Amino acid sequence: MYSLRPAKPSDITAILPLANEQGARHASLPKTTQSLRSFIQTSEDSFRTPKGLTAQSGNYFWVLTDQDQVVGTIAIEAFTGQKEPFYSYRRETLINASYRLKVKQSIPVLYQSHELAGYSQLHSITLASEHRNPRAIAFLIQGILLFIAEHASYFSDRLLFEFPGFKDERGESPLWNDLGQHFFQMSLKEACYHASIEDKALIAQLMPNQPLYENLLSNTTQSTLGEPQQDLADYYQAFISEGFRPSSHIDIFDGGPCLTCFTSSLWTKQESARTRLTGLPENHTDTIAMNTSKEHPLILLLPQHQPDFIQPLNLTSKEWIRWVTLNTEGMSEHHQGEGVL
Amino acid sequence: MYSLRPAKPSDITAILPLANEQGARHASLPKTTQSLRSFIQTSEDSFRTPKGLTAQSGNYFWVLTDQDQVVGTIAIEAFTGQKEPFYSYRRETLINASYRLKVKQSIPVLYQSHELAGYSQLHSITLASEHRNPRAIAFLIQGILLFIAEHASYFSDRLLFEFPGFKDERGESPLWNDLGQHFFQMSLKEACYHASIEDKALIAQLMPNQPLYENLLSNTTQSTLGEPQQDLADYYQAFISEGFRPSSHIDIFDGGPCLTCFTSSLWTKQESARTRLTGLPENHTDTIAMNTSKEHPLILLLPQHQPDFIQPLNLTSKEWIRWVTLNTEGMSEHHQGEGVL
Amino acid sequence: MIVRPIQTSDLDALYALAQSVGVGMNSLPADKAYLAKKIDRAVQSFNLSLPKEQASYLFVLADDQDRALGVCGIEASIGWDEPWYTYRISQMVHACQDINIYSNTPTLFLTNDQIGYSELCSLLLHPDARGRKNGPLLSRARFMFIRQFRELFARKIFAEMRGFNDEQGQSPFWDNLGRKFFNMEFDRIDFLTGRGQRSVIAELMPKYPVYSHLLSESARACFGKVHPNTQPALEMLKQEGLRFENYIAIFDGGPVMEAYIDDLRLIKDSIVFTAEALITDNADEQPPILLSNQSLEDFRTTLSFQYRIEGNSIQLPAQVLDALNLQDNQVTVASLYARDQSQLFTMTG
Amino acid sequence: MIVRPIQTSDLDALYALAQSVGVGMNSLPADKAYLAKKIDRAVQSFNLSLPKEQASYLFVLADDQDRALGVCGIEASIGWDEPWYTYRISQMVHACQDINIYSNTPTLFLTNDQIGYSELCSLLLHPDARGRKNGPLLSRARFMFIRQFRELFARKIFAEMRGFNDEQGQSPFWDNLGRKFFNMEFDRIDFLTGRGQRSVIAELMPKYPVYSHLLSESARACFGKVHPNTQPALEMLKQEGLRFENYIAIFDGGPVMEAYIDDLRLIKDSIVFTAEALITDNADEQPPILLSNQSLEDFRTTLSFQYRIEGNSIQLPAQVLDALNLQDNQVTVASLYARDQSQLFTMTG
Repeated sequence: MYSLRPAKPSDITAILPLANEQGARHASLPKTTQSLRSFIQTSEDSFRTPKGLTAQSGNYFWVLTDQDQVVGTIAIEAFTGQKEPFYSYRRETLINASYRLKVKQSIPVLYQSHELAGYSQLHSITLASEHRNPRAIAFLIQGILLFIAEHASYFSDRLLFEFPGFKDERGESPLWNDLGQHFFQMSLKEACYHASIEDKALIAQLMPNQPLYENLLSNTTQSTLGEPQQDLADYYQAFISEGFRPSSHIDIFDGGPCLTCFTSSLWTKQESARTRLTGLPENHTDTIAMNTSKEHPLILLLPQHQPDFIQPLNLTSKEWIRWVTLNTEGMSEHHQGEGVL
Repeated sequence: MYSLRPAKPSDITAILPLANEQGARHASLPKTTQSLRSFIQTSEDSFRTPKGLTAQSGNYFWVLTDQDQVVGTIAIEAFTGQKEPFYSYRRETLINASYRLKVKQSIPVLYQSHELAGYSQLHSITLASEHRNPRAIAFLIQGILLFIAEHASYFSDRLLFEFPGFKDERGESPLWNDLGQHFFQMSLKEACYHASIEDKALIAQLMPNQPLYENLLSNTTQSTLGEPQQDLADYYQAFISEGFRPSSHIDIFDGGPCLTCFTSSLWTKQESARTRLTGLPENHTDTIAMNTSKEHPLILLLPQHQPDFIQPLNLTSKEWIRWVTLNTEGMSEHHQGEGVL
Repeated sequence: MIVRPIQTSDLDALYALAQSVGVGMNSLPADKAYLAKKIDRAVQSFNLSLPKEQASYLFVLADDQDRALGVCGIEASIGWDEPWYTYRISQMVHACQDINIYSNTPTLFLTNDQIGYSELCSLLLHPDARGRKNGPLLSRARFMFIRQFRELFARKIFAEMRGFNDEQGQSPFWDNLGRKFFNMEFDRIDFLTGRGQRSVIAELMPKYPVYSHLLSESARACFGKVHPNTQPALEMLKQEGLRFENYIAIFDGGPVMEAYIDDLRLIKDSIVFTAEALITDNADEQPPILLSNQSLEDFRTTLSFQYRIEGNSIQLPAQVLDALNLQDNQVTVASLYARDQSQLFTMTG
Repeated sequence: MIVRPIQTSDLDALYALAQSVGVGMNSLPADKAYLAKKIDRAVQSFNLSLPKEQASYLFVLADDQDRALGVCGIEASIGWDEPWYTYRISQMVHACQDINIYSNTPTLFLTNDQIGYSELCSLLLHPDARGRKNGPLLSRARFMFIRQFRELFARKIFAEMRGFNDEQGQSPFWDNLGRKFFNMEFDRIDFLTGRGQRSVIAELMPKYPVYSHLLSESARACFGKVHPNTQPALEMLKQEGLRFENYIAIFDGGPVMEAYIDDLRLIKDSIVFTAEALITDNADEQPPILLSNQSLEDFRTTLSFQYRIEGNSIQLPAQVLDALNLQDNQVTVASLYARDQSQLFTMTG
């Protein structure tokens, strides 16, 4: 049975291989024991933040477990851009027109932007390869959104996920090869790594500051800007089902779409219900259930007709729980081939 | 009794003084007999556009009459930015940060933008001074929105109104004095005039193209960018009541707020009803009623308990009408001092 | 051969000259009305009846029958009626010392920095007149004129050189940059700029800086590169002291060559002598020298291969003196080539 | 008085010199460890053991007891370890011919255009040593060194001059531009730039072009304007051939003076003579000349007011010859001032 709970220091050994998996990007997930320890410390402090105290810097780090084995991770940064600017490219179209020459042409431009500050950002999503199936993917994302729905006052009214961008047949990002590579003189992966472990001064120093004309980028880049990485369709669908949509912003490194959504319009928020423990209706479909504790949350995926979930939720009778139906609509029925996020 | 109907060539004499009133801006309203004639011609063509033919360049010009006297005007351009780029400044905030120097500062920037293309734009609003009261103002704006609600397929799903910007005690625009004046070497009024009669090449040639740091503008300008002109509160309220909100765009000349709204969320759209002529309930409050003709529309403001409106609406029994309550909420109760839009 | 101010009567000859070249000579299109206007402006300029911002001096190379076989010009001060655009190549360094990363990206910035400069332009020599140093005479005669009437010109002078394009007339620079902003063939751009639509087109060029590494290698190779046919003209300008200062033409990337006028070799080092008749007309040929009279409206520049210098006077063959049409026996002298200059100096002692 | 390469033993004297000036001399802060490093780098540079990108040549003015009373320096090639920023003032014209409107707005563009240039820097003269042409000797000695070892330097050289600030040390340029992007007092900026934080600060400066008309009049007046105390140094550089080419310092707007090294007066016009002893040591004083030996590590430059030139040799007083410590009797000579140059030439004749 899948469950989600706050990461603990004792999870580090299990997290390390997930964080360091070949091909993975998730720049914000620490890769070493020491940095993971520090991240978990921050996370534990965040879960403990008492009600009423608006912790603008909370960062909540979760593990997905299956039969008590850690098989995935996910995290929420409560508010982006607090300590350092949050970088993205904003796409806009300028019009190049001359009445005399009878010319009118659209010129798309990328502007360096810090506009995606103040969002709650999902990040550091990993999943062990044998669990890359619609149920686990949907549960991972929906579960965390259920937590946000329940504890909305700790989070922004807007949510963000930087979805990985299009990759060519060699697994490389055309935008990075056109642009970032030239200024950073390193691979996309190295750049993501540096941008995550060092302060964002690196980006301020190395990224070009001037507006960029898209029509000067390579044709491949132009046609794939803002497109999601191709082998992550189920993840993408999970966000779309929740109401996330590509914004006019893209990732500065790989051109991936910045998916955004109002917290209030999340599918999981709108479809979920709060109920007394005794009042949960019998589930005829997979159901996500969560206790309402901020400090010690536990989120379970209850298979159909699951009879008893009081024990794992660690509740006494008549306490509140929040629950929602698992939504795998639009996801692939066959579970192979989902790539590394 | 106020009514709104398409402008006719015979209205020109009555429109001229409204268009040329001292202090008025409404750049898009022609100021001469000849140009008015051409505008009315375009408008009549637009009203005649048959269903199914999406006329992306429609421009509908209306007159407000009181007892058959023309006392005001309003117009709708069906889609902005069709023939020429639509210019605005987009406001965005960059973050200037150095970890080493312990510095973090917000730097607001103005970008020349053509993003407000494809909106339906209200414009050319005038009102004779003795009619600048909440009822007339609300009717003028609501009446036209009722028409848009009824004939939505001819218009964009997004609406725009460029509200005049803040003016200082001499009636001058601080943004214009800081910026436009330097490049155009003329008054704001002259610039608006040129920009309306000539093609937009003027703006392309004279306006600065580079992003502008707001913090380099004068203090007055910085503190009033995006603020509406002060003596137009009732007009502003009329738009706000309908659901219009300031966007992140401002007028390039006077820094006035670009008010935008989704057509679907217009108060008038949501509150209006369609009914058979015989079925209109007795009105206990001022009511706007409109026939549903695209080519020969007529919009009436029916005072409370108005018994008979069949005659002016030019309908036979059992035809459809659309009606909505007049909404003057939040407008001043005393009608003095409303400025020239 | 002499170089003299253009006259109204030169119109037919100028038209013939313009016809003799193809595309790419965009300041002298084969358009008679347009050329007539140009001549008219030049005539008014030599009369000093135009303000500096409008003055344009055109000269012709004339043979013994006073037939115009070449033309060259100087704009006194450009960029006033309409903006004159160039791209400046600036360096943009991005560096992070912590991880030892350093990149330098030449970047194109659209500027109007040449405003108020004088411009060398419209150089055109009829194929029949090539050889016997007619080309060098024609192109350098302008510097002699500037030397004489320095106050008519600006502090700096420049020449925008024709950029590289291939055998098919395609400009890689245009194809990779300008064309992406409005899809027009290069030869049409060339045509329009010759018809005074230069600034209309320039207004469509990208206003934000362009990082050069986003352009193709072939486009970048055009930065400051001249058309092969223009190479000799480029060499001439370099010898005379003009330099490439990182400005390029916005359409084809050709170099903008510039200098402070007072730094130009021919301005600095030309010397005024008293002219005298050369006694032995069959003296040896020497390195050619440039000679000008002191007149504005009847300005003349010619070459001499025979001369003798003694103190402040120079002896010249009769036909040279004749060609110069001196009013006062004062003649301005400079060696034709920079490499011969020291020789002239040592002769003067 | 001679000018010679700095030595490790000059540290105390250099520290005393740095202490003798206040704020505004940010390349030589009174910080002993920092200065020791600078000296070490200079010593290594004179040993030719550093690549050009790191080489920095420091010289001292030394009296008869070899006490250092002044210092001056040349960076061989700047901008490699960290970016060197300047603002370029470019012209931005906006015009509409139809309605006859024309505006020209000087606009500041952040660039790194000086990358790879040589830089004149760190000029500092002890108050006790002023007079008797010591200042002109110290500042110009660098050009004599460059003349001798031309290959150690770049194609272009520049000097960033201290910009205007008022009696209270306030810079109107900083207050109106930089400060709006991060609120820091100018003297703190000055301090940080002297401690190698220059590029960290520069990274916070505005990256988009700045239309100058948006700045206050007092800020615009600072474009290319030097501090009154720096006026003499500016005049000196102008005389030697450096020019203001529309680059200004990003912090205070002071002018960046630049030139092609080969165009500098002292490079072009200095002459190598064979040195001989001056017979009559009590000869009349003449306009002073600069003299250098041909050695790199034992480079010496000094002045002489007495000399006699005959053909390819120059006669000099015994103590001058002594000061130059010649190895091979070859001495490089130039007049101290540009205005005296022709005199020197005619003497050589």
